[in-house]
Amino acid sequence: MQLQLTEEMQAFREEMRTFFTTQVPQEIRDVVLQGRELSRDQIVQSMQILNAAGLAVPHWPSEWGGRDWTDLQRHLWNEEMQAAGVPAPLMFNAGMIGPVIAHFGTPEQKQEFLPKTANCDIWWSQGFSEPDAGSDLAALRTTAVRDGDDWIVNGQKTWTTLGQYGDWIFTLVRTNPDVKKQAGISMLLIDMRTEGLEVRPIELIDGGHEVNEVWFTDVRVPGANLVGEVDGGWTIAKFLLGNERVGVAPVGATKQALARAKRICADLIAEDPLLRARIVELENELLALELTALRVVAHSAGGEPHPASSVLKLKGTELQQAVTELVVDLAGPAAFALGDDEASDEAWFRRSVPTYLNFRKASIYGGSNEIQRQIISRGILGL
Amino acid sequence: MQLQLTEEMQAFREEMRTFFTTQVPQEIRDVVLQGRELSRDQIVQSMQILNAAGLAVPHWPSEWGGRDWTDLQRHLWNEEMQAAGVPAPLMFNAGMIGPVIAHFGTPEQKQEFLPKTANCDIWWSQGFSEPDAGSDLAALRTTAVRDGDDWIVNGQKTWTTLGQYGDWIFTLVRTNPDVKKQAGISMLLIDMRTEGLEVRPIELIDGGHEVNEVWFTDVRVPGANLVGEVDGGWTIAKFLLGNERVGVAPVGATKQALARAKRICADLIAEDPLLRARIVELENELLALELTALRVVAHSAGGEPHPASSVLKLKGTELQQAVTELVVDLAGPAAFALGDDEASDEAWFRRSVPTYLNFRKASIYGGSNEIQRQIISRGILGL
Amino acid sequence: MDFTYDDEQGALREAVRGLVARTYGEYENRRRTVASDPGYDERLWGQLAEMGLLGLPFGEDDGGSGATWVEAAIVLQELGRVLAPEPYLTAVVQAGGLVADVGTAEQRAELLGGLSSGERLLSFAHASRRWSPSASGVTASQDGDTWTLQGRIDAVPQGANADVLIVSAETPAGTGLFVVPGDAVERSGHATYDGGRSARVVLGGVAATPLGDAGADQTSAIAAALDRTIVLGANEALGIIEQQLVDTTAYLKSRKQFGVTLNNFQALTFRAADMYTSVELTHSLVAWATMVAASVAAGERDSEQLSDAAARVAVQLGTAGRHVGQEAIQLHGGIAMTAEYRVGAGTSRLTYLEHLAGDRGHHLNELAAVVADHGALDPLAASVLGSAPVTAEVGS
Amino acid sequence: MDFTYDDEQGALREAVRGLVARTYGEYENRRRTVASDPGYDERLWGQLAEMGLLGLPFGEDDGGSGATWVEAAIVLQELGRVLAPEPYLTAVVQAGGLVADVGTAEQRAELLGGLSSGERLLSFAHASRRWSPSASGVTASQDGDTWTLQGRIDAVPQGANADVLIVSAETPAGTGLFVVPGDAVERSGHATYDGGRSARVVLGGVAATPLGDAGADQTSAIAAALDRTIVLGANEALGIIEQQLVDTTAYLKSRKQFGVTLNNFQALTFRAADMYTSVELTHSLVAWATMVAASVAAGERDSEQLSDAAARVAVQLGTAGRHVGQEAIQLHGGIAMTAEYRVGAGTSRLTYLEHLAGDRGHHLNELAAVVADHGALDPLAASVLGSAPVTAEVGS
Repeated sequence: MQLQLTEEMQAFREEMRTFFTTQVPQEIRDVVLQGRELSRDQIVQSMQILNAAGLAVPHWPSEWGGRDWTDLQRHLWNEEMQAAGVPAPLMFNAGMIGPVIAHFGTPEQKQEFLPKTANCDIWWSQGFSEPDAGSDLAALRTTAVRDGDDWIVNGQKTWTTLGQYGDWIFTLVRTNPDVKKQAGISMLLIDMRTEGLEVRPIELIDGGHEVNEVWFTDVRVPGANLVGEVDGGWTIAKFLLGNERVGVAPVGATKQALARAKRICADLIAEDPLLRARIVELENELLALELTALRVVAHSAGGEPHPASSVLKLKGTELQQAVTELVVDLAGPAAFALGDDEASDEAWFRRSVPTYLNFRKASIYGGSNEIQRQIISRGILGL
Repeated sequence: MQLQLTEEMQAFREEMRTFFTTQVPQEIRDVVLQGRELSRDQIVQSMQILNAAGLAVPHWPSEWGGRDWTDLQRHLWNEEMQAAGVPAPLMFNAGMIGPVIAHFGTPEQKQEFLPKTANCDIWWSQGFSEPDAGSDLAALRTTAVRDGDDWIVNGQKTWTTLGQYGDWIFTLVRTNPDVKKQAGISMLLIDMRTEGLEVRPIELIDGGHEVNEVWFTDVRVPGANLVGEVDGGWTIAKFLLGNERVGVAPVGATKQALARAKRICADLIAEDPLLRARIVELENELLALELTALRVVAHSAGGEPHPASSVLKLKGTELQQAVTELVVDLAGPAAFALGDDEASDEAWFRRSVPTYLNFRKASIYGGSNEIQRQIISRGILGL
Repeated sequence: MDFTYDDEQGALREAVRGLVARTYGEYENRRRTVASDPGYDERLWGQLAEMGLLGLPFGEDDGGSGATWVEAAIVLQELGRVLAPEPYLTAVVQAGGLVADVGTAEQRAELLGGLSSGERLLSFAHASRRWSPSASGVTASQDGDTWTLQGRIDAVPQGANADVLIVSAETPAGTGLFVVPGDAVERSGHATYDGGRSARVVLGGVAATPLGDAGADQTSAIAAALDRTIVLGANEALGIIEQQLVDTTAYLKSRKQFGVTLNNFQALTFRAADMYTSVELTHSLVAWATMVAASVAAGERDSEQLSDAAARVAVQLGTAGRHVGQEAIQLHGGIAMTAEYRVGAGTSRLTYLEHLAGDRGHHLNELAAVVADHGALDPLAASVLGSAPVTAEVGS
Repeated sequence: MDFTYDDEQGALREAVRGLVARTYGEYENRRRTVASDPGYDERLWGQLAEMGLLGLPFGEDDGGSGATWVEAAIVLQELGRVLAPEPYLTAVVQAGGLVADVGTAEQRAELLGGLSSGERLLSFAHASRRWSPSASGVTASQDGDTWTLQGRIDAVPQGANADVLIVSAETPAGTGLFVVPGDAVERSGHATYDGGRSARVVLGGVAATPLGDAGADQTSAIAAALDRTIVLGANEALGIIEQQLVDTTAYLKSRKQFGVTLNNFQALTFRAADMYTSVELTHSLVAWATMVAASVAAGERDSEQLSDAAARVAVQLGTAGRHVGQEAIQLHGGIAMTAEYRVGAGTSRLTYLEHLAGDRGHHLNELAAVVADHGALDPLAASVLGSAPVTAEVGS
C-alpha cells in the first residue's frame, strides 16, 4: 500500500495540469467551470488542441494515436482535464466509435475514419436508443435491408445527443428479424447528409436542445459502411457500452462544482450549520468515490475491470445530482431573477435549476442506475 | 374540514387521559415510559384494571365487552394509553384471538373463552409462523391429523412472542396436504399444558427472551377446539391479520420516547445544531403520521379501511426505529457503562442499544415492511 | 378533527377540476400557453373570476366571495394537478392576502374588487434577503403626504404584466407596504424555469401610496403573507405530486421493457409504494396546515401557529416534493426528460414552489432553534406546541 | 498511490484468517466465548502473541514486531470478519499506541513487551465528556515524586481483567497519563451489549506512575490515540460489513419464500447492490485513512492529517455501518434477530465501534466547522486539504 503517487506519476499529473490550464483557452474552460453551454466550435477547437498534443485519444491503439498509458495515467489525465474545465474529447468520437473502428473496422475504415475521428474533423452521433428500445436496447426496430451492395435503412432513433452537430452517425439496425433479438443486429456508419435522414430536436425539461430524434426513410448506405460482421452488431454494442461504463466517474467536475459553490456562497454557508454539514457529507462521499476510482485503476492493470468499478457510475451520478441540488438550495429565490451577464454569479444562480433538471438524466442515460444495480446484484453478487 | 376535536371528543379524550394517568399504577407506567421490560404480572394487572373499566376490548362486539366506539374514539383511547405509558391490552388476546372467536367461534367457545380472554385470565400465544413459513405464511407445515374426535398435532412454530407466559395457543395447522396450500389450513386452540407441547426460548440479539419456539409432538387436541370450518383456517388468518394491520401506528409511544430523549439530553441537544435538526425532522414526520392516522380514522367509519392506512405500519415502524437510533447517538459512550438503578438515566443510556437492536424487529414482524410495500403497490396502486 | 370536504367544498373541487381540464387537460396546451407572454391563459383567468374563485378568501364587502383559505387551497390543488400557470398563488394568495390584511377599507374594495373580478392583476414586489419579511434594496422616502420609492426588485412574479404592485420598502419604522401602478415603473420581464413569468422592477423615485397605515411597520403582515404562501403553495404542490404518482403508476403499467410491462419489476413498484407514502403523509400535513391558516385568519388561533405550521409544511414539502418529483422522472426514464411530457414540468414547478417563500433548510433551522421549548407535538390540542401531555413530565 | 497488499501483507492476512477461523469459524464458539468471563479466548490471545501480532505496530526495541498500522489493520479486518471478541483494538491500538507514543524507553520496553508477548493486558481508562481527549472525573495529585489518583471511570474496556491501566487524569498542566496496576484499583466488570467487557473503575487515592514526562500535558497524544482507534476500529468494522454482505447474499440465494429463493425479488437484490456500494466506498476510505495513520506515525505527515482522516472515516462509517448493518438484518428477516445467528451480533458490534472514540455526528460537526477553509479535497496531494487545484480559483 502506498499513499503517495510515485514521483513519475506526480510529474505526469503536473504535466497534465500545466497543459490543460495553459494550452486550452481560458474562455472555453470558463464556460465549463460555470456550467454554461459549449458551442460546437468550442468543443471542436478544444479537442483539436488536445489531439495535436496527443491527448485526445490516449486509450486508442498506439498506431492510431494511443499512448499505452496505465489506467492510473488515464485517470489522472481525465481528472485534471475535469478540474481545469477542459471539455472532454467528444465521447461519441473518442470513447465510442473510435475504439470500435480500431477493433472491428476494415483497414480501409480505419484509414478513412480514425484520424478524422481523433481530430473531430468528423463529428459522430450515436444511433442506438429507440422509443421502445431504451434500457432494453436489443428490442430495437430500425431495419436495414440489402439492396445490391447497399443497405436501405428505415426507422427511428432517439436520445441522439448533440445530433444537431453530427456529420456521421453510427447506428444499430436490425438486419435479421427472424432470429433471437440480439442475433439479428448490425452496425452501420451513416453519413448524416444522406437523403432521407432527418434530425428533429427534442426539447428537454430544462428548455435546452441537447438531444434529438433521427428519422431514417429509405436511407441508402453503402455496404462498405458496415462495421464487423452482418448480424454481429450486438457484440460491437456490448464492446462499446463496456468501454463506456468502466472507470468513468465524473468526480473531478463534481468536485469543482462543489468547490465553486462553497466559494460563491461563502457568506450563506458561514451562517448555516446544516448547509455546512451537507457540504461535508458531499465532500466525504466524493472523496470515498475518488479513492474508489483510484483503487480500481490501480488494480485493473491488464485484466478484468475491478468489480468495484460498477459503483463509479452509480454513485458518481448520484453525487453529481446531489451537488446540482445543493446549488439550487444555495441559489434559493435568486434563481427566479434574470442574470444578464452569463459569466456572473447571478447567471449561475439562474442556471441552477435548469442544470439540476438537466442532470436528472445522469441516472437515466448511459445505462440507468437500475441497470447498474442489476449489474452489481447479478454480475458481482451472483444474485 | 375541522381542525378542532368536537367538544364531545375532547371530553372523551380527557376522560381517557384521566383514567390512564390515575387508575393504572405509576410504577407500571414508568416501566413502559422508561423502556424497561414488563413482568407477566404487570401486564395482567394492567389489563384487568382496563377490563374492569370496560377499556380492555372496546372494539369487540358489545355483548362481549365492546363499546361500539367510532374509529376516532378508538384512536384517542389508543394514543392516550400510549402517552400515559399504560401497557396495551395483550395483543394476542384483545387484538387477535378474541375477535376471531367472537366472529368464527361456536357459542360454547365464546362462552368459554371470551370473558377470560378479555380479562387476561387466559394468556394467549400465537402459533402462526414456522421456520419456513414467515412472510409466506401459507407454506406452513405443522400438521393436524384426525384421530377419532381429536386432532393429533405435530410440527414446530416459531417467533412465538412471550410464549413462555402462555396458557393457550391459537395455532394454524395443515389439515389437508393435498390441496392448494391456502385451502388445507385449519385453526386449533391448544392448551399449552398438553403433553407433547414444549416451549423453547429463542435468545434475541439484544440478549432478551421475548420469543420462543413451540414444538408439538403428538399433541392431542379435542375436536371442540377447532375454530370455524375444517380447512377454513386461511380465511380466519386473513381476518386476524387484517385486524392487526388497520390503523395501527405506534405514534403515541414514539412521541413519548422522543420527548423523553429531548428532556434527558437537553444539554447535549442545546450544543448541537445537527441533533436539533434531526429531532425536528422526526417530530415533523411523527406529526404527519399522526395526522394521517387521524385522517384515516375520520374517514373509515363503517366501510373499507382508508387506503392510506397501509402507510401507518410502514412509516410508524420506521419512525419508531429512527427514534431508538437517535437515543443510541444521544447515549453515545454512556451506553457502555453500567447503570445500576434501572430507573436512572444511566440505565436508560445503557438500554439504548439493546432497545435499538430489539426494535429492528418492528419492520420484520407483523407483516414486514416489504409486505407493506407490496400491499401498497398491488392493492392500492394496482401495480 | 375532520379532514373531509363538505358537499359545497366537494362541488367546488369538481367545478375547478372540470374547468381547468378543459384548458389544460391536454398537456400540449399548457406547453403552448407558457411559451408566449403573459405565460398564462387570460381567458381561463376570466373564467376563474366569473366563478368567484379569484376572490375566494376575501370578504364580500371587499368584493370577494367570503370563503376561507380552505377553499382557496382546493383551487390550488386542482391548478397544481394540471400545472396551470395562472398566477393564483402569487396574485390572490400572496398579494391579495396582504391587501386584505393591511389595506384600508377603500383599498380593499378597490384592489380586491379588481382582483376578484379579474380586472386587476396584483403582484407582491418584495426585495429581501432570502425570504426575510424585512425589505432590503428598496427605500421609501416621505415628503409631506407624498411617498416615493427608490431601488430594485429582482424577481417580481408576473411583474411585467401586473396592473398593481404591492411594494415593500424600508421606512424609518421598519418595512412599509406601498401601492404602485404597474405601468409607473421600469420593468423587464422574463420567463422563469417553471414556465412562469418574473420581472426586474426598477423604482426610480416613483410616487407610491402607503397600503394601510402610512408609516406603520408591516413586517409581521409580510411574514404572515409568506407563511400563507408556503401553506397554500403546498396545496398546489400536493396536486402536482398526486398527479405525478398517478402518471408514474400508469406508465409502469403500460411501458414495456425486456418483453414485460415495468410493473413486473419489484424494485420499481416498491419505489412507487414509497412515493405513495410520501404523498399521503404530505397530504395530511398540508391539509392540517391549511386548516391552521384558516383558523388563524378567523381569529381562532394565534398567528404564531401559522408560522409554525408553514415551517412544518416547508420541511415536509422539501423532502416529499423532491422524493416524488425525482422518482417520478427516474421511474419514467428518458421520456420524463422531455418538455413534451408533463412529469418533468411538474418537478420544475415543485422546485419553484419550494423556494418561493422559504425552503426546507431555512425552516428546519428555524424550527431547530425552538425545538427544546416544547414536549411532544399534539395536533389535537389548542396549539400543536402548547400542550405536551402531562405524562411527558413523569417517569424519570 | 496503491491500495494493494504486498506479498508479506497478503500472507499476514491469510495467516490471521486461518487462525481466527479455527476458533470462530463456527459462530457458536464466539457466542459461547462471550457468554463467560473474560469474554474472549485467552488461548487465541496467546496464539496472536506467538505470531507477533499483538506487537505488530510497535518497534522491535520495545518488544514489538516493527510493522505499521497497515498490518494492524489487516489483523483487525480479519477479527471483524468473524466477530472475534479479543480486545485487540482497545489493548493494542488504543492503550498500546498511547504507551508507544508517550512512554519512556523503559516503560515501552516493559509495557509493550508484556503486551506483545501476551503476558500483560493493557487498557486505557479515560473518563471524559463524550470523546473529549481531556480527562474529567479523575484528578491526579502530586506529593513530591508520588502521584495519587482520585475519581471514577465508568467504562474501561476489559477493565476488570486488565493487568495494567493507562489512566488519564486532570493535572495542573492539563491532562496527564498514568500507569496503574489493574489489581490496585476497585473495579466491577460487566458485559457490554456487543459481548465485550467493561468495568467501572474507582480510584480512591491509588498511587500511580506518570506515563512519559511527569507533569506534561498529554491531551494531544490522547487525541491521536482516539483518532487511531477510529481508523483502526473502522478496519474491524469493514471486516464486519464485508462479512454481512457475504452472509446476506448467501441467504438471499438459499432462503425460499413463496416457492422461490429470495434473489428472485428484485426489490431485495437491488438493496443488496446498494449494500455492496456502501461496502466498497467504505473500503476505499478506510484503506486511505489507514495509510494516512501509518504515514503520520512514520513522521511523513502532520498529525492534523490523522485527525482529519479519522473524522472522515467516522462520518463514512456512521452512514455505511448503519446502512449495511440494518439492511443485513432486514433482508434476512426474523432469523437475524436471533442470538444464534451472527448477522445481528455484527450490527451490535458495529454500533459499539461507531461510538467508541467519536461518532458520526461529533465528527460531522467538527468537519463542518472548517469546511470553508479548503477548496476541493485532493487525496493525491501532500495533504488532502492542502492543495486545492488552481482551477478552483479561476473562472468567476
